[in-house]
This record gives sequence, C-alpha cells and structure tokens, in this order.
Amino acid sequence: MTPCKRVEIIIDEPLLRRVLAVLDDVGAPGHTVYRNLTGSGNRGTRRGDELTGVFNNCCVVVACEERMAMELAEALRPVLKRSGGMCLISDALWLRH
Amino acid sequence: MTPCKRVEIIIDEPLLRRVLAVLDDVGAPGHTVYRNLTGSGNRGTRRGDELTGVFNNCCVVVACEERMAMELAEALRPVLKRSGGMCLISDALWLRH
Amino acid sequence: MTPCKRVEIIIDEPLLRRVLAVLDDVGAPGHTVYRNLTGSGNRGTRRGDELTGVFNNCCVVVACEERMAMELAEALRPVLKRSGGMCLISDALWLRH
Amino acid sequence: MELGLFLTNITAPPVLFFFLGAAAALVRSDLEIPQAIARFLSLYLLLAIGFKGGVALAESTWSLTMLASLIAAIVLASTIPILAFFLLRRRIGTADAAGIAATYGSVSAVTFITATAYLDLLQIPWSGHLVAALALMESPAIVIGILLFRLYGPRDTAVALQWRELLRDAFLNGSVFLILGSLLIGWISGPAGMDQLAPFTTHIFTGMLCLFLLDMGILAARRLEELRRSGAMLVGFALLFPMFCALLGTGVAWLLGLSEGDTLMLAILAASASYIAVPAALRLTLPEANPSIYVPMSLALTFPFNIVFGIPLYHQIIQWL
Amino acid sequence: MELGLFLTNITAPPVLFFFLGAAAALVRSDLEIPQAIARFLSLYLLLAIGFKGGVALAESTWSLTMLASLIAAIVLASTIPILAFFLLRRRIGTADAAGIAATYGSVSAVTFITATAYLDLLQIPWSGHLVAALALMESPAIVIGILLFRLYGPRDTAVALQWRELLRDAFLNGSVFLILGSLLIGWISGPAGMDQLAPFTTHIFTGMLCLFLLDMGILAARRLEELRRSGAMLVGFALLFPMFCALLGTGVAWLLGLSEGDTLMLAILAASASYIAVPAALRLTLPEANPSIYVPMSLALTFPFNIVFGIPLYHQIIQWL
Amino acid sequence: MELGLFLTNITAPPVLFFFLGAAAALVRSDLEIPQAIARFLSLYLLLAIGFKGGVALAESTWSLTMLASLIAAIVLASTIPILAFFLLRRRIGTADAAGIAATYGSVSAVTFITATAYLDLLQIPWSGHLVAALALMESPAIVIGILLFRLYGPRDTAVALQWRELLRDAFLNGSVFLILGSLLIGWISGPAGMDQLAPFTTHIFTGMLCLFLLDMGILAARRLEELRRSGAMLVGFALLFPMFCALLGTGVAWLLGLSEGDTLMLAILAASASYIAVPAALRLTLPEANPSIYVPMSLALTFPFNIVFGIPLYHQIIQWL
Ligand SMILES: Nc1ncnc2c1ncn2[C@@H]1O[C@H](COP(=O)(O)O)[C@@H](O)[C@H]1O
Ligand SMILES: Nc1ncnc2c1ncn2[C@@H]1O[C@H](COP(=O)(O)O)[C@@H](O)[C@H]1O
Ligand SMILES: Nc1ncnc2c1ncn2[C@@H]1O[C@H](COP(=O)(O)O)[C@@H](O)[C@H]1O
Ligand code: NA
Ligand code: NA
Ligand code: NA
Repeated sequence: MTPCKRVEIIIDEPLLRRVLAVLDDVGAPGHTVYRNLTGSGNRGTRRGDELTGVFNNCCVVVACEERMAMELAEALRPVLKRSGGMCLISDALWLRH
Repeated sequence: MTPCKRVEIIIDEPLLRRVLAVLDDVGAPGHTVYRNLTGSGNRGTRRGDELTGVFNNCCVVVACEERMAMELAEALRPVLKRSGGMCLISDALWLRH
Repeated sequence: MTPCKRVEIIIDEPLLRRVLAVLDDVGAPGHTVYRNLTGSGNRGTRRGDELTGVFNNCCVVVACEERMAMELAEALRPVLKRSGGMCLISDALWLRH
Repeated sequence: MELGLFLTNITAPPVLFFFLGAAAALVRSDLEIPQAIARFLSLYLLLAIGFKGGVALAESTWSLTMLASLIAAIVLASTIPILAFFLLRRRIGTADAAGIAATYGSVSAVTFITATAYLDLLQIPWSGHLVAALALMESPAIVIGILLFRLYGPRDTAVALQWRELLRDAFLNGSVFLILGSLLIGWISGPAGMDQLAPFTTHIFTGMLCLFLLDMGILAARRLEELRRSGAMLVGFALLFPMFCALLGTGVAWLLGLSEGDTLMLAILAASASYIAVPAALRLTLPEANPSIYVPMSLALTFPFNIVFGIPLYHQIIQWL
Repeated sequence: MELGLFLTNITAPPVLFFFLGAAAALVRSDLEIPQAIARFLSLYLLLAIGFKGGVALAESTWSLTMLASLIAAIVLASTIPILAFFLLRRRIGTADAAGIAATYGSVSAVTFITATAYLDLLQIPWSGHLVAALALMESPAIVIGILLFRLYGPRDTAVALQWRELLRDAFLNGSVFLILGSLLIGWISGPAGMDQLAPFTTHIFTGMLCLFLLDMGILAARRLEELRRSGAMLVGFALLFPMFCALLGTGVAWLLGLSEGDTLMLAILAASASYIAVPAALRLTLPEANPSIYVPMSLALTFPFNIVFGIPLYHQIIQWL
Repeated sequence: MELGLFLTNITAPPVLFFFLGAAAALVRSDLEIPQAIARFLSLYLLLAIGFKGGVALAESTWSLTMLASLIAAIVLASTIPILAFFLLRRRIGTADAAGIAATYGSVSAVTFITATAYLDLLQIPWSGHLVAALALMESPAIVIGILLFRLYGPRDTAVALQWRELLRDAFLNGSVFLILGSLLIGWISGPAGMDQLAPFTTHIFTGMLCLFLLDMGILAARRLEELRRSGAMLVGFALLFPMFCALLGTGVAWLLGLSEGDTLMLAILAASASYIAVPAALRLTLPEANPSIYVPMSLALTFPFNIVFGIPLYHQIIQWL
C-alpha cells in the first residue's frame, strides 16, 4: 500500500467539465465523480432542484502523489475563485493491486 | 491551505433536515449532501428501495475548524443515539481560494 | 471518539455484490454505498450512461478497526486485480453514540 | 367465497403484474424499477385518481349521505389505530405498537386504486367523494399513533414533541396534498377538464397501474424475509386485523345505507394499511419505532392480501348482506 | 381586462396544477417530483411541440410572412437583451445585468406551450413555424449577454473567451436541438407520421403539461424567498419588462399582419424569460453573474405572471387592436 | 436494394429520432436523457412487446411450425456464438472473443421492436410467438461464451465458476424475465386484457419508441470514438457478421416455411447483438473481457446498421427468395 493524497473537489455540476480539463492538464492518473449533490456555502443554498443541474453540486475525487496534489490545487485555485466551490486534501493509503 | 476537520455524517434521509438544523445551530460554515445511499449497520440493511426514501441513507460532509467539529459531534450525539447513523471525523487541508 | 480506519472502495456497479460478499466474509461491522458514479482510471473512461449500469462505478465506505481494514484490503486485492477498481484507506475518528 | 369474483380479480392484468414482480424478486432476478420512476408512477396514480374523483363530484348532487360517509371515514381512521395499539402494546412494546397503529389506521392509496380498477371491470359504480375519504383517512392515525406513544411510552422521552412539524408531516404530506388538490382541480374543471385530460388520466391508467404494481410486487417480496424476525404473532395480525377492519367498514357503510360499490370502497379503506405517508412521517416523529417491523407487515403481507384475496372476499361478504 | 379570458385561462387544468404546486411549496408540504422525471417531462414537451409544429409546417404553404416572422423573431431576441442590459447596468453591476439580459432576451418553451394550450382551448389557430421561432429565439440572447459583459465589464477579466464553447452552449444546447430536430422530423414525416404519434404527442399532451406545471409551481414558489434579497427594483423589472416586451412583440406582429393566434404567440415569446437554456450556459461562460438573482426573477415572477395573467392580458390587448 | 423499402424505413419517426440523437452526440450538444428514464422506457418497451405477443398467442392456434421455430431460435442462438468465437479467437485473445461471441449470439430487443414497427407500418403480419423466441434467444449465448472461455482460456483462471450465479444472471436477468412474464400475462388475459391496456401498450408505443431511440442514438454515437481503438478488423466484423447471421436466420426460416413477416423477424433476431443483458452478465462472470470492445461494437455499429440498413435489406432479400 502506497501513501497518497486524496483530493476532493466540490463544484457546480455545469463546471465539472472545466475541472476535468484541469485534471487532464496536470495529468491526474484517474478520478471519480459523484453527482446530484446539494449543499450550502458562501454562495448560499444549492437545492439541486433546477431542471438543468445549475443548482446541483458534484464532487470529484482524485487519488494521486503529493506533488501532483499540490500542482492540482494551484491549477484549481483560479477556477474556484471565479465560480466558488471547495477543495479538501487529505492523506490516504492506496491499495496497489 | 488551512488544516481543518472533515466531518462525515451518515443518517436516514428523512432525518436530514434534523441534521441540517443542528448544523445551523452550531453555525457550520457550509455543508455538502450526498443522497440515495444504501448501507447496513446495527439497524440492519437499508436497501433504499422504498418509495419514500425511508430506507435510504444520506451523507452530510462538513469541513470546519477543530473546535466546531467537536461541538458538532456533541450536538449530533443525541440525534444519532435516538435514530441510528454514523459520524466519522478526519483531518484535511482546505484550499483557500 | 474511537480511532478507526475509513476504507473506500471504487468498483464497477455490477461487481458491488461481490464486494459486499467480501465484507460479509471478513465480518465488517457495516458499510455505506454510493451509486451512479462515473470516473476514469487505467481501464479508460466510465461514462455511466449505459442502460445497465455496466459503465457506472459505485463506492463502498467501511469504517472499521485497523486490523480488519488490513484483512479487508487483502481480501479485496484479487477482486480488484481481476476486474479493476480502486481502494483507499485513511484514518478517522468514529463518534460512538 | 365463490370462485367467480376471485378469478375476475386475479386474472386482471394489474394483479398479474403484481405476481410477476413478486416472482422476479423471489427468484432473485435483477429486474428493478428505478426509484425515480416508482415515484413518478405513484404521483401519476394519485393525480389521476384525485382528478377522476373530483370530476365525479362535479357531476353528482350533494347529499347528506356524502357528508355522513366522510365523517364516518374520519371516525374509522381514528378508531382503528386505538384498537390496534391496545391489542399490541403489551406484546411488542409501546413504540412499535404505536408505529403499527399509525400504519393500520392510515390507508393505502394503491389498494384503493386497485379496488377501483376491479369495480370498473365489473362495471359497478362508486362515488367520487370516496377519493376525498381516502385523503382524509391518511393523516389522523399518524397523530393518534404519536399521541398514544407520548401517553403510554417511557416517561423519559427527553425530546419535546414538535407539534408544528408533526401536524405538517401528517396533514400536508405529499400524497394527501396531491390527492386533495387533484380532487379540487377535477371538481373545478369538471367534465370539460376531463375531456382534455381523459387520455392521460383515464385511458393509460390501467397500464400505468400495471407497471406500478410490478414494482410493488418486487418491493413486497423483497421484504418477506424481514418478516421472519417479526414472529408469527405479527404475521397473524397483518392478515387478520385488516379483515376485522373491513367488517367494521362494511358495518358502518351498511348503517349509512351506502351502495354496493361504495361499501366495498369503505371496507377496503378501513382494511388497507399505509406504507408511504406513515413511514415517512414516523421516521421523523417516532424514530423509536422500528420501520423494519411496520413496513414489511404493511407492504409484504397486508397489501398483497388485500389486493389478491381481500377485494373479492369483502365484495362477496357485501353481496351476501 | 375582461374577466372572460382570464377565467378561461385560470380554470384550465394546467394552470390549476401550477397553483397546486405553488401551494404545496408555500405550506412546506413534502410533495416533490424527482429531477429525472422533471427532465423527462420537459424533454417530452419539447419533442411533442416540435413535432406538432413540424407537421403543421408540412401541411402549410410557404409564404413571405413566414420568413418575415422568423426574421422578426431573431431581431426581437437580439434587441430585448440590449434594452434590458442598459436599463439595469448602472443599478446592479455589469455581470448581473448581462445575466438578466440573457435571461429575458431568451424565451421559455413552457410559457409558449401553455399559451398553445390556451389557444387550443379557445380553438384559435396558430402557425407551426412559430415553433421554429421559439427555437431560434433561445440562443442569440446568450451570446449577446456575454458580449455585453466583455465590452462593458471589468477590464481584468483574465480568462479568455472561449468562442467555440460559447457558441456550442448557445446554439447546440439540448432544448434548442430537440425542438429543431423534432420540428424537422415532424416536417419530414408529415401527417402520416402524426397518425403514428398522435396518441403520444397530442392526446396525452395536456396531462403531461399538468404534471410538469405542478413541478414548476413547486420550483417557482420555493425560489420566492430568494427574491427578497434582490430588492424591489428587480421585482418590478421582472413584472413590468415582460409586459413591455409583449407590446413590442405585438407591435412587430401587427406590422407583419399576423393572425390573432400568431400575434399572441409572438407576444408571449417576447415576454417570456428563460430558466433552462440560459442558466445552464451562463454558469459556464459567465460565472460572475449570480444565478440566485436571474433564476428566481425568471422562474418565480415572470413565468407565473405570464402564464396566469400575461396570456389572457396580451390576448385582450390584441383583441382591442 | 430497391429504394422503396429503405426510404420507408428511414423516414419512419423512430429511425429519424435515432438519427437526431446521434447528431446531438456528434455535435456535442448537451442533450441527454436521464438514466432512470432510459431504463423506464426500456422496461415499458419490453412489457408492451411481451404483452402484445402474449395476446397474439392467445388469439392464434397452436401449430408444429410454432414449436419448430422456437427450437430453431434456440439452435441459432447457440450456434452463432460458437461461430463468432472461433472466427475471432486467434486474432484478439480468448477473453474478448468470448465476450463478443456472447454479445452476437444474444439478441437486441430494441432492434426486434424497431422491426415490428417497420412491419406494422407496411401492414405485414408477424406472429406473437416470435416474442417468445426473442426471450429464449437472450440467454444461451451468455452461458456458451463463458464455457468457451473456460475451455480455451488460460489454465490458471483461479476463480471457480459459480454455476448458480451464472445461470441466474443468464436466464433470470430482468429483460428476459419481463418479456416472458408479460407474454404470459398477455396470454392469460387475452383480448379482454388488451382492451384494458391498449392505450398504454399500443397507442403510445411508437412515441415511446421514438424517445428511446433518441437516447440510443446519443449513446451509440458517443461510443463511436472508442471503436478507433478496436481496429478495422472488429469494425468489419460488427458490420458483416450480422449480415451473415441474417442469412442464416433467413435460411432456417425458409426451411421451416415461415411467412414473410416471421422470416424477417427471425433474420433480425439472428443478426442483432445484445448490449443490455449480455454486458451486465459478463461484467460479473467474465470480467477479463473488456466491455469497451464488445459494447461499442454492438451499440455503435451493429445496432445502427441493423435498424437503418439491415431491416429493409434483409426484407428485400426475403422478397427476392
Ligand atoms: N464548509 C463546507 N463544508 C462542506 N461543504 C462545503 C463547505 N463550504 C462549501 N461547501 C460546498 O461547496 C459548495 C460551493 O461552496 P461556495 O462556493 O462556498 O458556495 C457548497 O454548495 C457546498 O456543497
Ligand atoms: N461500519 C460502518 N461503515 C460504514 N458505514 C456504516 C457503518 N456502520 C453504519 N454505517 C452506515 O450508517 C447507517 C446507519 O447505521 P446503523 O444506525 O448502525 O444501522 C448504515 O445504514 C450505514 O449506511
Ligand atoms: N487516481 C484515481 N483517483 C480517483 N479515482 C480513481 C483513480 N483511479 C481509478 N479511479 C476510479 O476507479 C475506477 C476504476 O479504475 P480502473 O480500474 O483503474 O479503470 C475509475 O473509473 C475511477 O472511478
Ligand atoms: Na386502514
Ligand atoms: Na423574451
Ligand atoms: Na444475434
């Protein structure tokens, strides 16, 4: 089992493709997406009840090495600054199979 | 990046609004909700196949400071005691944008 | 609050029942399942748009003691080797209610 | 029971699809209906039955019997949970007894709808205001169940009763609201409205009911195994208590001089048990009651019993009277 | 306004179901329609209205008026956002003004559809090519809104405009694509195609619209409280600007000599504001604009105003001309 | 091929909606149908076609040809995967060859349904028992594919074959179960049942098929790019092998002396490839086979080929015989 970083990004669902583009740019080894989330933060309540998903959140989880996690965080900062969202990074062990 | 606690609460979907009320009371800075979960624990299997969501679980994630996390945990304890559920707390770094 | 391990398993949705069988075998105290996930990894993009869920991922979260987490990891290894997927293990505190 | 009515009932497509769903779950087929679709179908059925009832109301003249049967419905829905509670309390504890009381005091819209399909097949008329009775009977038992738990339950229940929340969950829950609202809309728009909506609310109705009962069959059969933990006493209760309630309903209808169709509808309302409105409300206001007890009883025993045997059986009894 | 048209409108089942949904949300009932179902209903409505328009096109003869009204539609859809932007810019900032401009320049398919149901009820004919106008009017305002923000917004907007993405989001978004595509299919397959699809696209149409408007009522009422933060000025805008646009549309239709039905449809297109295509596109291309401002205005004020008062009011005005 | 049949086919609304969906995906529109809705539509189609077939069975007299064609169907469904496996095995490895064998040995209900819509349009009759053939042909190829992999695959496959699970996944999967069950229900309830359900299962059928094919168009076109990685050989296989199977099916039907409609249906069953039942079962029992190979072949090539060109082409060939 290898130590790694678990990066967790919460963002508006319409902006998902922008985050995935950032992941591509930094060369993330993979990702998992959780959709149809709701929540609340600085920009108020997101009830997720619009027809278009414009008030839905989604969560992208990326497991990667520390160095890439930092790079990813920097690349995400402007996206999050412009349109809100949250990014958490924590430690994990990755089961190599 | 600021160190923070990541609080993760699994509870019956109908009880979500009660948990959100607790979050309001302790003044949590935000939260994210995952719905339509299934699972199993002390109270048996929750298949999530009822029409009403009465056998669905949901997950509330809150990122906050350590002190608030502890406060939150104490405030949640009676709710979880009365109707079951799970609460995990872990460490994370919060990307400030 | 008790220290514990948080095991997070990402796997194809059709294979969920196999993972749940493994959890049963090692005697995990409970689990939570997130469905309808998408993602990408070594085996390419999983868009989750098939009728059958054959390109959907799901996530199983298990909170348990360290020893059981290691046992679980070993039991999961052949399943993941055969059909792909990801397993992360991290530290958490479990609120005993 | 004569075989005729029974055969008519179980060879109707809706009931056959219920069997099909149950069979799928029993042989562990992966046949499954997405939860969103099941909710859609149930919303559709409530809307359609409410609208139909409202149009029927608009076409009928008001009478004292109508008012009397609505009052009788409320009285039935308030008496039955009290009976159930005192029957069960000593045996299974106050919380679960209160949960079951609320479940059996309330009603099942789908059982009602299946009975209307049965009557329509036999071309026996029934009155639109019974849809109002259906809606009025959903809520009282919830409040009564909670009150019984508060009165007879453990003294140390720390959490104060939130009346506002309780009443809202009981009287404004989605299914009550949708039925009553659609009833009102049907009533306002009358036969002209029916001309516009008939293809949606009437023509495809039986088909949508089939699809929904397919899902109910799956859900009911899946819960069967949970019943083993409940014990024989509760299984007996789930099969016999509805029959007793049906007799009660029949008796009341007989006193009021209701027609054949209306008597059957009142009997089936009394006999049916909720598995939608009640569990949703109880999870919040009575979390001490175990849903793995009252939901399987209502969904896996009483519901199938009523739609397969109950409807023709109660009908037979009414014909004998 | 005469009471007749108004009453005809608000006693039609679709509008009544909108009220029912709004009432459910206001009393905080848990009545809710799953998001997947709401999307299904909206896809259905777009497909059905597109197909219907296409078949109508196949049956009609081409004329210059047709072409002229399509061009007029595009001109309207390009002028209205510019007017809106300069009306609001100084008061609420460039980003939000651009967002509102895009919202009000674009159109609402459901408002259009509700108006067709109203006309069908009164048996007033309207032309199939207005469905094409509906589709053509959805996109221009999005591009114009973005351009206005780029021209008048803060200089330091670091991120370069991604034209490709913008144009795709504007002109190829799902609802535009589905309406235009279904129109084409209706046109190709003509009355023969209609014979095959009529039960699906026409007979159950009003019923599906009722269910969808029930959901719209819930969504609209839920957003009402967000309006408090927007202030009286924007509330006034959301109610008065559509009326002004309706007059504009009516004037243009009058110049072109359109029929009564077509004039009302053009007026309602001008008056309606988008809450589906526009928010989805703006979240990506104009994240600086706050969706909690433009969505509630369009969804909780303009939409209900148009379907409840606007349709009969504009109709009345047209009849006076 | 004469242009007539081909034109009849591609101007039918269902096929046009398939093109529309494919176009939406190719231009990267965000048009999308929620997964729950797609599942609902597919459940609906299976239920409706099964029920229709059952009613047809109830109305027809039993004959030896019927039995013979059911046996022929099973033989076809068992032979085709073996042919496919040995054709491919040396070129792409045992696991993927077994996966493709299972896929092409099994059948596609939607292709079958589209063919019935085509025949109904031309008013050519076909027999209800072919719906039973459809259901019977879904499963055998799954078992045969797995067995071929076990026989010819790597010796060290540590995991023991779980027969119980395999047989359940093959023979009791949701779509087989729903078709056979609905067939049975249609058979039991007969024309009387059809009177009740016709608006649901027949009248709106073509419309629901259109919506579903819209989604299939989106899904198929999205998978097109994955084909590039599969190579020209597999692309050729996905287009030519179905034609060969159609000839095989036609030959068998000719030997049995089937009618024009029934011959086409058997040909299309042989030619079609599964993308629902098979992938779901294979992920569990043959995870070594890459679904990114067999799903795109079946969904993005064989399925469109069959519904656009195949149906009229095979029909033409049958008419020439
Ligand atoms: N403290 C928090 N804990 C958990 N989730 C959060 C938190 N803050 C924000 N979020 C999530 O991030 C989304 C966007 O946040 P914001 O941009 O601050 O409105 C919210 O809708 C939540 O889903
Ligand atoms: N050890 C565990 N690991 C992960 N999830 C759990 C665990 N225990 C309980 N849960 C979740 O919490 C829900 C309620 O737990 P309980 O009240 O113990 O039945 C379960 O349905 C699971 O979704
Ligand atoms: N580095 C990663 N970070 C997050 N999720 C991953 C990662 N790698 C793989 N996954 C998830 O695991 C699934 C299967 O991975 P694989 O077997 O590598 O294709 C993917 O579809 C993703 O959902
Ligand atoms: Na009852
Ligand atoms: Na407009
Ligand atoms: Na085949």
